[in-house]
Amino acid sequence: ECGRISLSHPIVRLGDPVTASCVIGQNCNHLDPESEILWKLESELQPGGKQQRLPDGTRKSTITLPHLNHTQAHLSCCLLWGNSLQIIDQVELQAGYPPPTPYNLSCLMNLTINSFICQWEPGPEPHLPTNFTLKSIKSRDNCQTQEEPIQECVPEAGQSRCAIQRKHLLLYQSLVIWVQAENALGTSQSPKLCFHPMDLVKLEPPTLEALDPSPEVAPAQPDCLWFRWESWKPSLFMEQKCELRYQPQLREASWALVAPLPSCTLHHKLCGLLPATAYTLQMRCIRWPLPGHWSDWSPSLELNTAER
Amino acid sequence: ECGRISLSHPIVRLGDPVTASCVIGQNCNHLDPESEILWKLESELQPGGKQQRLPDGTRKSTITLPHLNHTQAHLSCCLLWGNSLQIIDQVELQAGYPPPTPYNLSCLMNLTINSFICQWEPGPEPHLPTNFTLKSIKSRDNCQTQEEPIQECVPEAGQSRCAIQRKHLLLYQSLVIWVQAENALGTSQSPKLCFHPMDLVKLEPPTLEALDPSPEVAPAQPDCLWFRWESWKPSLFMEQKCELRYQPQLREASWALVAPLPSCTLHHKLCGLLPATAYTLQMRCIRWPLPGHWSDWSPSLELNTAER
Amino acid sequence: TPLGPASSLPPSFLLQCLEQVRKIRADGAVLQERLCATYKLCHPEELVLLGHSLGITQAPLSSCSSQALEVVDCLHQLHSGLVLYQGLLQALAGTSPEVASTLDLLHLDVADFAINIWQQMEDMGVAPTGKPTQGPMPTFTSAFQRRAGGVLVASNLQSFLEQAYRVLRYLA
Repeated sequence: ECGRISLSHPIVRLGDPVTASCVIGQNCNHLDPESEILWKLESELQPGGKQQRLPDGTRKSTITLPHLNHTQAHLSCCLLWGNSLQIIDQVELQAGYPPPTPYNLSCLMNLTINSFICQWEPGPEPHLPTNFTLKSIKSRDNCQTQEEPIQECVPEAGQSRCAIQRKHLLLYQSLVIWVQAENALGTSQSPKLCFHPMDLVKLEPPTLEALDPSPEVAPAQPDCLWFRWESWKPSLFMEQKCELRYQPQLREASWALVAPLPSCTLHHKLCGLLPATAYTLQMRCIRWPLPGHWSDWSPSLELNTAER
Repeated sequence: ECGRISLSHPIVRLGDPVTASCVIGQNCNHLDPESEILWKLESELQPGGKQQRLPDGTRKSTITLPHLNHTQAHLSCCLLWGNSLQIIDQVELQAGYPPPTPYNLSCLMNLTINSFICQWEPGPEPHLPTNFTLKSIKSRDNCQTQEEPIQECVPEAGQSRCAIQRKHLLLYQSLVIWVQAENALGTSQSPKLCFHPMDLVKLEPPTLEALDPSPEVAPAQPDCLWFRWESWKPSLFMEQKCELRYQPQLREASWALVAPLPSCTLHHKLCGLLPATAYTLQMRCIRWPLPGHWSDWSPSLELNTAER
Repeated sequence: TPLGPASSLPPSFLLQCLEQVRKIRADGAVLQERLCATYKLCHPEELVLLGHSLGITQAPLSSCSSQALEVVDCLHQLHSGLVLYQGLLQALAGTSPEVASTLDLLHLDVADFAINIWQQMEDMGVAPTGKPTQGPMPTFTSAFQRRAGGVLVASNLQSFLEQAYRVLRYLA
């Protein structure tokens, strides 16, 4: 081997110094033994290499780059051969920051794909390959005592979200969960959260359906509307409460709210409305009395009250 | 174990007979020893079971279904118990046809994904799970002598095409290739083909580009158009010839052909055209003089000749 | 045994060889572009010293020069050179994901071309008894040496193929 570079640290903080040394072996024999060892960072020559002859006849040059401001750069150890500069060895320098602390960790239990999906903010770019891992531990009494860990969830490259499969979960037990970030310059952890996966079920909105009032009833009650609803099928096993909001399609109309309502009804009559007016209705539901997340508002149902 | 069905053949040709026997063991002791063993095909009782008592005290019934016309059916061995018919054992009968001979095998060498893609017609539905395999053998002197086989190519389920990867191929040597079909009732083979993968390269069309004629030239030659073309980049290493077809955008206009043309030119002048007329131009190329496939015609290039 | 320039070589064989050389040169150019873009190693002339120490040699084509063309010896040298480059390309495997697919394709095309030449020599009854071996291959002890080796091998292969193209063109 002709020559070899060795580095104090291949990865440093951006702006920190880097020290490298290059040893030129004897077997570069067809070389002029007095030629100077030169350094290049990318394609620029770097002055300040200190050269010495070692007892075993090999030559060594050491250089310190005061501030490495490239996140990635090639450092070459070269020799002059005839009038051409020959690269003897080359290493890749990397500079960046320790991993920032991930924040805004939030999770939802998705009943459709039966996965517990968490997402977070990764924080500022550390300029170094950084691995994020979603870690969780089964626990009890609201996360005071911790039991065995759950298999780590490794997000797809570049993603700040991860889905823990149902088979790793105890839906009704407390779970301590956090995100760990790691790169060559250190590790960091997000704040730890504690919840029951089932308390974080995100419901899909209920489905509203118009009901044709029996002909003889309608004209008699021009201030009423008839409709029914059913909450999202996969969540029917959950006790829920729902909310209705409605507004006439008039300028500056505001929503009126009717709550709480049961999770489904085959027949509902809403009165006290303006006759001969178009109304927009929406509903949403939430697991109740056990904790849960409100579903989004359902798509609007447009209904018209009868003439007086 | 209470009872067990054994079959002459679990899979037969559609319409062929099937013989089954059911042995009822001693340990169905809580049963009436004289009760008849009954057979059901799907949900229909099948008459004709011949029952016998075996020396070891067990009972055996044998039945022959003259024609099995279901491609799939459940055959049940039952016993009357009180007034309910009890299913003791059940087997699945399958019927279909031996694999038809695959035909219309054709292959193309795709230079973009570097694979040799073959497709074929599977022939009529045999109603049985049938595996197709694309088999090939490296050979010489136009497939007279065969050398070592290439790794079999198994298509995705239900597909009648398969892609042989570049690393299994010798692009400039003869290859013997055929499709084999196999199911429970037999195997069949398509006719064997022989070619060099490189002779079956399918070229993408060339790219045509208008050339702005230098201002002083254009009005002087209202019967000419200027353009250039280049054949498909990944095929530039191949010697090719190309063809141009053009037609004026007039009713009942027909294509005029200019051939042969080189695989690329920086500057081409086409004359003898009608002045002040819109023309549509298309080109295609083929590997030449070595064998190859014509590319599709290129997208049209619309050009207008100058006023007289 | 100098034969008439092209009397014994079938035209389709020569046309295929010319096409294969052009294909390999195109693959080689892609490899050089990738090594240059990814690692800023764009000039083989600044790696000559390293090449000597790694033992990366040029394959001779002396029997293929127009002044002293010996068709059979030229085919032998062409085949041996291709076998050498096959070995060098194989030794470079694992250089990095960015160039892996290009390296594989180049290796396959060189192997294809070597087999084409060998079978033609067999058909002419002039194939050497044993298939030539690749000889000692360089060992790369660092990622840089493998990348620099890639630049040197690609550059040597391009000039080897340039010479081969000239003689095949002359024979065709």
